[in-house]
Amino acid sequence: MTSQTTLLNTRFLTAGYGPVTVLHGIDIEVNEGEIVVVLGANGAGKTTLMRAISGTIPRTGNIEFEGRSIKKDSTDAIVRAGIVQVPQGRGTFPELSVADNLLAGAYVRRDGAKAVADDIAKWYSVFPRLQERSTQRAGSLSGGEQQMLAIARALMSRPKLLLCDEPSMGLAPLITRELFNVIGQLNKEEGLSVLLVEQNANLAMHIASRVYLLETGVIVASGSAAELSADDSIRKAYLGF
Amino acid sequence: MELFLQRLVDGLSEGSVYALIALGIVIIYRGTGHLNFAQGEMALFSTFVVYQFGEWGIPIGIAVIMGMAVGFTLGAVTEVAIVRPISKKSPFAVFIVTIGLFQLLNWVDGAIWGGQQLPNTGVGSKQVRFPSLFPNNPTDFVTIFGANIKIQSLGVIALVGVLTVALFAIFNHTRLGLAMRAVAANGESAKLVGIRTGRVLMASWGLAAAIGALGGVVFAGISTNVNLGLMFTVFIYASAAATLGGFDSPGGAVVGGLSIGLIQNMAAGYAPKWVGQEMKVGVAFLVILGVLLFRPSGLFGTSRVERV
Amino acid sequence: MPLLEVQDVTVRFGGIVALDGLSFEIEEGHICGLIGPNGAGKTTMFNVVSRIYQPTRGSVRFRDEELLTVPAHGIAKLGIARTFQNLALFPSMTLLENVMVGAHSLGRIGFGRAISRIGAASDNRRTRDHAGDLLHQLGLGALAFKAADGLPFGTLKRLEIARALAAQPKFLLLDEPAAGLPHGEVDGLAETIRGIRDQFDLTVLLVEHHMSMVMGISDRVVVMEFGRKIADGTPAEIQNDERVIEAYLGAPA
Amino acid sequence: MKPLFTIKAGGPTSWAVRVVCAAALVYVLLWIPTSGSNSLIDTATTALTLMGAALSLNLLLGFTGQISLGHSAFFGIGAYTTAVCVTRWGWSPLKTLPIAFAVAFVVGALVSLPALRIKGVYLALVTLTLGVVFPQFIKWPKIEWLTGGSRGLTDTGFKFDKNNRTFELFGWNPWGNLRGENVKPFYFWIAVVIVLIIYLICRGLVKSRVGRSLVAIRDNSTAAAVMGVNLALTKGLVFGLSAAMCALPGSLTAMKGTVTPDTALLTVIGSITFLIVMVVGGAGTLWGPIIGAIVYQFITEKTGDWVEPDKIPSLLRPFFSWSKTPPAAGIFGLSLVVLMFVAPLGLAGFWKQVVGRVVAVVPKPAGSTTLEPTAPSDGIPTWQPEEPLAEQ
Repeated sequence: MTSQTTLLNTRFLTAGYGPVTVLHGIDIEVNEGEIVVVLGANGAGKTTLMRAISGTIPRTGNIEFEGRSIKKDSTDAIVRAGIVQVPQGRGTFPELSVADNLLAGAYVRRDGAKAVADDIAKWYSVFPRLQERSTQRAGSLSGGEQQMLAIARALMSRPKLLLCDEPSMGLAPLITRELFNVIGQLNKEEGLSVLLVEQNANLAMHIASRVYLLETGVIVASGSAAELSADDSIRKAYLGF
Repeated sequence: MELFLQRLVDGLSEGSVYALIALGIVIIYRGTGHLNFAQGEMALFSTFVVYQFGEWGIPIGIAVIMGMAVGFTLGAVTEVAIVRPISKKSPFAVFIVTIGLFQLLNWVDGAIWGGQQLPNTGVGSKQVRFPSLFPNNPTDFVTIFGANIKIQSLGVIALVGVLTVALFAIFNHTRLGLAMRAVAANGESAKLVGIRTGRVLMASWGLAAAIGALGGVVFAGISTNVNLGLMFTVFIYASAAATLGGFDSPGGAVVGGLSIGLIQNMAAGYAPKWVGQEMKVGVAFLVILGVLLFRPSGLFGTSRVERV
Repeated sequence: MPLLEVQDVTVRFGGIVALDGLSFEIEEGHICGLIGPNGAGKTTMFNVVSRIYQPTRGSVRFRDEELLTVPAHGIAKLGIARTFQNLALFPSMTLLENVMVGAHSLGRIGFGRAISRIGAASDNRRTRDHAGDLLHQLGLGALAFKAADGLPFGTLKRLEIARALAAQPKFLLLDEPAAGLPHGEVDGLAETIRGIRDQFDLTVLLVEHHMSMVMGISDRVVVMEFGRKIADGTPAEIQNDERVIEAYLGAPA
Repeated sequence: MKPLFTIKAGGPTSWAVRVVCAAALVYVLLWIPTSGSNSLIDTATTALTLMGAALSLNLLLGFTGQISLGHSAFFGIGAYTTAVCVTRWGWSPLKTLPIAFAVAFVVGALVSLPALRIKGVYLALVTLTLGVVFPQFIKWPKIEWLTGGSRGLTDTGFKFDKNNRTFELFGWNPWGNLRGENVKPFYFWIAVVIVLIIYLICRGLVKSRVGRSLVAIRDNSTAAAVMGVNLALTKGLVFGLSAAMCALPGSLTAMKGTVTPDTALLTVIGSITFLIVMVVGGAGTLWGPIIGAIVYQFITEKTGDWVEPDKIPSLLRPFFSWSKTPPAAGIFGLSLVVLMFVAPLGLAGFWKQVVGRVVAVVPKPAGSTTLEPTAPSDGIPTWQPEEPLAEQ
């Protein structure tokens, strides 16, 4: 593990909304090629963590990406730097076609229409269902298809780090499993680093290199998946007993 | 038949101006959810600027483009300096601010160019007339099926048609258009793919004001006189058009604008005793009220489920 | 006879089914916890009971009376009050005034009497005193004359409870009262909820993510997932229910 | 910063302040009509007319949050009801006031029906078009027999003749000479009474359970409904009442003798003027429209002849001399924009802030607690808590 370079690391990251502070000083690290999972029950602050890293809400503390502080960067600069987020509840552009959603994902790229078109073709081959529906409005897709579209759209910017906010939300278990398989594959085959926040503990632990446990805005435990499932902390954080 | 054709062309040429202003309303509404009450007055200001350029001897074609640039700047600055900071407070404050801008811009026009009307008929001692983009002498008409159709009207329809096609090309085939549609569909997600939503909104306001400038110039050309109230009625009709087409649908704005122009001219033409010049605006009122009561999101608008 | 009977309630938004044939009952005097993962339909359930949403199917009976035919403004009079997940206060009013609006359903002063001022002064005094007492009781007396806008989230959550209590309800629906509270304050809130239940003879329906709090104060717990009820029982029963554990931790891979 | 003085609400000092203010008000009201300056009386009457309309709009827009740009139409309905009743049926103008009130109430309540389904900008649009349609409707040839079309109606007001009684008190007469020689004070007093009625209605509502429910609708209508506020009924009544009150100052304009559909206040310009008066003074405050109307009328009259550079005070000349029209419209347009940034509650709100720095008013305690209210250091009155609040 020590040979890996640190991609993202946060020090005392604090954020919230107006008068409410949700995150109370979060320290996490993501190394290159890892899938790091942040587990937490509802209301623990998972989405706030994602937003704080992406810079869509005001935050204090330190965030470094590839050794450079991105604390003061705006969201678009962070996307350009290589961190892209798949928002909770998919967040596709419902009135745009599937193809236009993917094009919008490549908004920050400057390497020409040909390269973008090649990438679209590539993600169509990974998610064949999207190709079938390329001219349909994204809003007309099923929940699972929208989640795939949201991930493909994020990948269109060729990120170094993919942030995934609860990809399993509202999806049937079978589809959730399929999604996690794809994420695992992308990690193995493309070397994509992933920071994933999840509620579905069992499924997420399966693909995780390392796991953090978030409870009411604080990291209460961390370690490998095996270490964490050995003790009772997850159960307690989730079920309160 | 002749009368019908004439009313058709008149309706379409007026309607196409409504469509332009309605497009401006829709572009802004989609991006920010605000109704810009100063939309018509921004257009009027640019229209007077174009008139001034004409007075200085600049050819009308170039003057219009310069006027549109002035309009773009006015719209963009308004969004960045006034609307964006105030919209963090409340939608009510934005409403008041656009009313304030309405009043302020109208006064500025009067303060600079005077409250008097510019007679547009080409007669009178000073021969002051608004520079027209198209030949508009009394002899400039073509006869189609016995109807005398002014070249000016046809020119307006053609110009607005071309502009609308160009706008839709921008919407559907450019980076800016993609960004505008993305911001309209989901602002947070647009940020997350790296779109600078602030710049897009600024550009939207600019674009809306620029096409408004063109609408103002065109409308000044087909009106009998140009005065400080010129664009206010156009704004009312354009709002009715946007309501009819759906506040978030650019295509709807165009269809709505043309429909309002047609309905109005046909109604005033075929039922002069009932509608006449006085109640032309009543048509707009009935359209707005009827649409909102029976089809609240317009003909082409999307209805969104309201969640608590 | 249960105080609230929810039978086969289904709510659709467009193509999405938010509640899918949900049924459960609440006994009078109980604190009933309603839990489930995000998007399970808990807040939708609240909005059905408080008549903000009209279900496509089903019935909700309160004290054996059908609620679904009562207009939204009629439920307060029946003795149902609620709080909101993301706060629905009146930001321009003071805390005292917020609570006074909470007592709206008890008042008798309409347009005529307000304009003619017949009895308006004594009505104001009574409402004001009632609201002031409630604020004191919830520890907010010191802030009575401050505007609600800009106060800390936890304070406003308490204010919502005070406002709901001002209607002298029999049935109180609390939507995530502990959300946004620092860990240390959750126990105090649990005490408050239990205290007001005993003092005002209330039945409470509690939506909360804070599991230790829900399990600590609920007499019964209803668990939802995907708009359906998946379990219903005492906290001890729920804690050992395989389906609940699976819903929360996810199915093993 | 600690305020210099502390006053207890309902205490002797607060009563003394009230009595002094009331006395000053009565003095001013008696001084204006007896000042002998016709232009001052006219100005004051116009200001009162705007005050009445803006107070009405304020109840609907400021307190209840329902946007209306159609109040010029209700104002016009008042004017035309009086004009028609007087010219067609020979009614006494004062007797037309209740009729104007009732007609406008019905129209306003009808407008509120779509308002129940339509919100925000859409409501603004519907009411805006109503304001635009009204003068056109008056000109409509189909009803010209009733309204006089675009020429308007004349002789719509009082008929003064030599036999009228005069009301003198030891030679002192604030009412004017009603034999047709000096009638301006008479209109002034009608305006005062109308404004007083409107103010008392607004005040009664605002300081009651109903008023709280109005603000609740404005701040959060869903929560208001859950608290038991009948949204449809309340909005309908407020809309009707606001329209009805706005008709009264409209009636007054007709009582002065003529109405035409192009009178500025009867067109959308009127709606915007009422809005400006309300916002400049302070939307959602009881005194806002009153302060706003005085300021509005004062500035408008002062700057009315600033078209000629030598009429502009020399200090201000460089800023205004280029303008071909009087600057009032521009000043108020700019004020709306600036006020939203610096003082959303207008002059009344600004005044409260300033006074609050000097005088702290301690409210009467609420509830059965015996704790004594104390004046805190930050200027906001509070009580000492019975137990320390948990740190948030």
